[in-house]
Amino acid sequence: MEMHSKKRIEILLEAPAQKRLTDLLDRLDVTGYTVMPVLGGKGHHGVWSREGLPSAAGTMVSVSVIAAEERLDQVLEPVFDLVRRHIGIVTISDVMVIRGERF
Amino acid sequence: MEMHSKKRIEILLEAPAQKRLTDLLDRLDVTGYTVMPVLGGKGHHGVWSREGLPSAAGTMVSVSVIAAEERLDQVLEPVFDLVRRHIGIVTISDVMVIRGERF
Amino acid sequence: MEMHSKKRIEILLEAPAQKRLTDLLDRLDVTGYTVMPVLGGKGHHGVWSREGLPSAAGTMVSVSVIAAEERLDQVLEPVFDLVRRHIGIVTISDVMVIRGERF
Amino acid sequence: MSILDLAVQNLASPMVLFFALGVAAALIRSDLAVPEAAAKLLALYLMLAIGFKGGAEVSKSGLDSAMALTIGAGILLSFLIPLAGYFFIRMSTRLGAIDAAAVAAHYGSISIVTFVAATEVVKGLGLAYEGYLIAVAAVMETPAIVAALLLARRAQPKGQAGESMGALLREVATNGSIVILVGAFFIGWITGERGMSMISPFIVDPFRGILCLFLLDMGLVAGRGLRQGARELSPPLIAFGIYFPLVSASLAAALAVPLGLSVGGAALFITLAASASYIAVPAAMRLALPEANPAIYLTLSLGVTFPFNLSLGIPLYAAVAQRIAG
Amino acid sequence: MSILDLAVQNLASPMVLFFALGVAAALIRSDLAVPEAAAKLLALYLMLAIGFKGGAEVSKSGLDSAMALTIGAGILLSFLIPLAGYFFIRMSTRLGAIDAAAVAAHYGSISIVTFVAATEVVKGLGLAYEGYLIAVAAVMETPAIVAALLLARRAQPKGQAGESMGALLREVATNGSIVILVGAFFIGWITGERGMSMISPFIVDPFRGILCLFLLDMGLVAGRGLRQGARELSPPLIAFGIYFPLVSASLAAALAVPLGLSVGGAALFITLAASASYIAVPAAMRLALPEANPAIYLTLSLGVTFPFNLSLGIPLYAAVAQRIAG
Amino acid sequence: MSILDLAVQNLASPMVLFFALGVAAALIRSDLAVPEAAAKLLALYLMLAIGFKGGAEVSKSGLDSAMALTIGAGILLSFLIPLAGYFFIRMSTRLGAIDAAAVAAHYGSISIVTFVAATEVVKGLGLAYEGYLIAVAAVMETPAIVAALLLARRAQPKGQAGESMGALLREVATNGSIVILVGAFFIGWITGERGMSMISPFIVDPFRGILCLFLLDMGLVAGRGLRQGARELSPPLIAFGIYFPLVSASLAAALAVPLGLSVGGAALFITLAASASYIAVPAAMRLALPEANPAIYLTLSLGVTFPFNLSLGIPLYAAVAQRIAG
Ligand SMILES: Nc1ncnc2c1ncn2[C@@H]1O[C@H](COP(=O)(O)O)[C@@H](O)[C@H]1O
Ligand SMILES: Nc1ncnc2c1ncn2[C@@H]1O[C@H](COP(=O)(O)O)[C@@H](O)[C@H]1O
Ligand SMILES: Nc1ncnc2c1ncn2[C@@H]1O[C@H](COP(=O)(O)O)[C@@H](O)[C@H]1O
Ligand code: NA
Ligand code: NA
Ligand code: NA
Repeated sequence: MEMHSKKRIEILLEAPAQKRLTDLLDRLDVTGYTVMPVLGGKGHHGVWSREGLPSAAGTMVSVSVIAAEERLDQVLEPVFDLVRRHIGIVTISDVMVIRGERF
Repeated sequence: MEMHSKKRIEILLEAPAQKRLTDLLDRLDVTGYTVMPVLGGKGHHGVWSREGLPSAAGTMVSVSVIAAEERLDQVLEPVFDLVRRHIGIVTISDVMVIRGERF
Repeated sequence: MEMHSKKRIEILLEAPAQKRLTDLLDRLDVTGYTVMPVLGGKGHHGVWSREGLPSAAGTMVSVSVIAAEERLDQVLEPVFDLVRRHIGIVTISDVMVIRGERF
Repeated sequence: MSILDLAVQNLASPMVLFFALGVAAALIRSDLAVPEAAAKLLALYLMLAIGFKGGAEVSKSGLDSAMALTIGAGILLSFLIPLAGYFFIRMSTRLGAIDAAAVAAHYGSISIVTFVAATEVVKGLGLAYEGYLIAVAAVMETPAIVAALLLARRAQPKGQAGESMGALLREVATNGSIVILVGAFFIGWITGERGMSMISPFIVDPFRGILCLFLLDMGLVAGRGLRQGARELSPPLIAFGIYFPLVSASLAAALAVPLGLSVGGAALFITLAASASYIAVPAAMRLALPEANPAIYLTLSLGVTFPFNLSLGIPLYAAVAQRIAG
Repeated sequence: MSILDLAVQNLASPMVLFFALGVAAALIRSDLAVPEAAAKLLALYLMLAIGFKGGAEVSKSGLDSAMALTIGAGILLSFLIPLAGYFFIRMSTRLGAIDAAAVAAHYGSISIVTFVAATEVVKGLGLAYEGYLIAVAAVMETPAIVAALLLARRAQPKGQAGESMGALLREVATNGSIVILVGAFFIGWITGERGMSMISPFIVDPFRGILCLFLLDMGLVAGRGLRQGARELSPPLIAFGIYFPLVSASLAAALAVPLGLSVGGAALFITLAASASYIAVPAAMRLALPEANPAIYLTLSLGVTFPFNLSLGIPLYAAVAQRIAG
Repeated sequence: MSILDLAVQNLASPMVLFFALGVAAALIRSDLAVPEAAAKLLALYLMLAIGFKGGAEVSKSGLDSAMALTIGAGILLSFLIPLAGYFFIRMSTRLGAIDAAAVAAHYGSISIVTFVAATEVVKGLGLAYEGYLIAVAAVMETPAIVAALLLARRAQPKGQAGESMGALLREVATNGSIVILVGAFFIGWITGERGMSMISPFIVDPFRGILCLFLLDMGLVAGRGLRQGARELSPPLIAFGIYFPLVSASLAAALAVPLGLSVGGAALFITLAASASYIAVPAAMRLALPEANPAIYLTLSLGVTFPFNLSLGIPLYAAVAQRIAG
């Protein structure tokens, strides 16, 4: 099967800022994104857990974007600009996809 | 620690078709799979969100399979065949595992 | 954008043992970890599903740690020691991060 | 009560207003949300409660041939309405055959929440209704799907069908919402008054309040659908979402008299015909006709027809029932 | 009421029927499901309600030495039953020492939902029971785990034990289900009648209905477990899951008379002994004896013993209590 | 009732005790937990119920100028309290300007659960209160955020502000908790007694019990916050979390008399001023002042001020209201 090499950007971000991030992604014209839940974690800001919280404050989400390598910097810079002001981390990894023209 | 190189296939698929996919994986005789929840996303089919939906329609799940490289095509072809008819995307990436004989 | 190469360790572990793992990670002095939910799966121990279960037994969670390559073995050995006694699998993959000094 | 009074009273009920609140909240992009798990729990509760109550009613009134006849009529309607719907859609809109068949399936099937809202209106009018209408609701979920598949197959290239109809029907018939509805119905029937007295503080007393919460959620989902999916709906399609329930209602009304249904029963039977599914059928369509665009059928059913029925349709059907039955 | 009448009436109760509905739905592979978060909320509700009611009862009746004695008897039973169970399993099945110890632990501990179902049967017979039995239930959760660990250690290679028993017991004693049960018990005790009048529309009136919903979920989980785990269970093991509760029940019955329990109290005390844990102990076993196969103990406890107790066991224990106590 | 009796009775209420149970469970590191989805459902229920009841009260009593005046006073307080709070924090602690502004915002806004707990105490004293205080609660959520932003901007380097205040206010005003509170208030107002009779078995009867469950959850979250965030809180900051509510309460008490509030109404108005937000404002602060440390403001508001108000504050405010109003 023919496969195409792409980049996967994963943004772990505090939940209250999620809408800002997805609005930004909309403006950046990525072909899509996927939001996944996070139960908890630990980092420099201490321990987090989603349990029992009735509001978004104190919880995180993970937003992934699959994009072509040549679009990487274009997406990463504004995204990182937003994430820097918030609690969050950004990781980038390699993935292969099948319908390459879709990303 | 000795590590073995494997492939990780991640299938993001609309939830109503989940059982079809896992039934297919059973028939393909993979050693296992893992299902993770997805909160929402955006793509060519528009924006999705899991919130408030009492049924599976309109939601997605992520199914990952770790497999040996030599089994990749054998698994990918029928899986992609199924995914093509549905809303979903397939990505493949490299992972290392420790108990290599298990996958 | 300058990026730094790191390792991402993902531990899929039965939920009752989660606290043991995160306590271990605390002792190992990793810079952080992230816990994500798992809905279900299948492996040598059979089929799992989170649905309807009022207790942690019979469910799994995914714990990811991003760490510098040189710390990998230091983290992996005790982690794998714990996971070996339980139901769980460990995968390692490459990721790039932006604020490299944080991991 | 005049039909206008009825409509006004219905529009000013907490149920309709909470639905409207949900729609409004979605339209102003509020982050108000009912978690998915909570929405599923509420839906489960409503189906368990309505099924059990129906069964308990039947245990009181006993069985008669009217039940079998009405069930048969329901099956017939559920099969025929999609054919009519398909015809109207193809004549009046630009939808292709697959999309048209998928939409039509939704209108042949039923919306249990619309049914529940109608029982509240019927009870508000001091009317009783036949408990077995729950069973009629359950049997009306599936035939529409068969009809839609037959319609779609004519349009599909041979061999591409993929799934066998048998496998699909098995999946649809073991659908959770049907199982809990039918199961609770039989449990209500078996345990009768004794069972009812045991669990009525759970399934009767707080029922309306919980329905309000669920309708708030439905409003949120419908509003979000409208915001995102409105551009998929052409004016003729929106019109279909409003006039076609009246077509289905007329078919049901014509059957209600010979079936000998009570006034309340006729109102509910008409409501079933006029309502469109947005839980069981969308999931079935994703399996049966994955090529059909879900934004179209979900938005039309939940964003147009459901609010129409909830606000104006139900009082209208009740008024019609008062004229023709009784 | 004769024991047969009692059994029939119990089998035809909404509680048992909803459990059966869940099992049936799982066996026909329906997608009916209670979301995890909802199941946890329901479990929390049941434990809060039953704990509070027990405490409120004790605040009415006051303390007496019977309470201390019954608690002591409960601890003893919870410790001894696993030893007996281990013996029977090793004699009659091919399970290894670790698996046998893990299974035995479940039978020494208790199932709070079985207890709750038994209180409904007892109340249905017009019987009262000692409120402090909730406290007995709480103390019976843990000793069985200790007994099982002692059994397993004899079989394990030295040094491999890993976890200290102290750490494990701390984890088990702060288990959420014990904390809410005991906490609500004390709150019910402290606030007494005043507290009860404040929250009884929440914890008393809808209790049975919510129990039905939870039992539906338990049925779904049990049915799924049976479908997937049945091949792990040999016929002698299945037999154990049915006859061993009778052994435990006999031990408890022998103690109930000298303890001076009321008829209702004796029925519940026997039920506690006969019931097998499927919430607290499975999680503890994953930590204490991770080598044991969870499919075996979960399927046996939830798929065999729980339905047996729910349907036939409880009426039997109630009938025995009526003979021996009062 | 003397203030001491009132405090004792309040401390021994199921509500306060379940909160304490939650705190204790978190401190002993129990795994007791309320799932996130359940916590959100409970919060939604409480806001829907309290909003609806307020609206239904207003529909009974009718509108008067007192309502407009009290709303105005609430807005004023919500704006002024953060200024006072900022001053106290900067004088007495080492917090920087941004952290101080973020903390101050929480105290200008309100905690709806504290309000709800106070209504229970007020009702327990046999007092009535003005239904429109719900509307006052709703309008007091936002102005504090504006005040805090103005404070923070003085301290921030120019140009770095990022978000426009307009965009932020839009987000805050469409916050889910405000929308459901205000929406339910209007629905209660419109449907009045008829609506209330339809849904009171859901929103009135089980209300206190559900509140207990929610307070258990709040206790768990507060206890976890204390365990993890305590080292962020210096003694002067902890002191602020206890004395500053008394400052806010005094301001509100001074306004309550000229506003002509009833005794119950004055108690609630004072409670609103004294309470600190831990749902809406923390989320807003993450957007508006992301540089502020959430561990500080969440721990102080939920771990210190909330328990203080719940246990001692509310009876005190009620006692003050009995002196000054009526
Ligand atoms: N080394 C790491 N590996 C995995 N996740 C991390 C790591 N560091 C931080 N995180 C996640 O990012 C969140 C915020 O990190 P921090 O800003 O360092 O508190 C944490 O709560 C974790 O969920
Ligand atoms: N570029 C992308 N990156 C990440 N996820 C995507 C991307 N494109 C699509 N998706 C996900 O796949 C789903 C279906 O995609 P589509 O079929 O394009 O609508 C979306 O709702 C997203 O969750
Ligand atoms: N090949 C695989 N690919 C993805 N996930 C797997 C695989 N094998 C096992 N798993 C996951 O790991 C869990 C435990 O595996 P096992 O110990 O083999 O039963 C399974 O329930 C799956 O969730
Ligand atoms: Na219909
Ligand atoms: Na037992
Ligand atoms: Na305040």
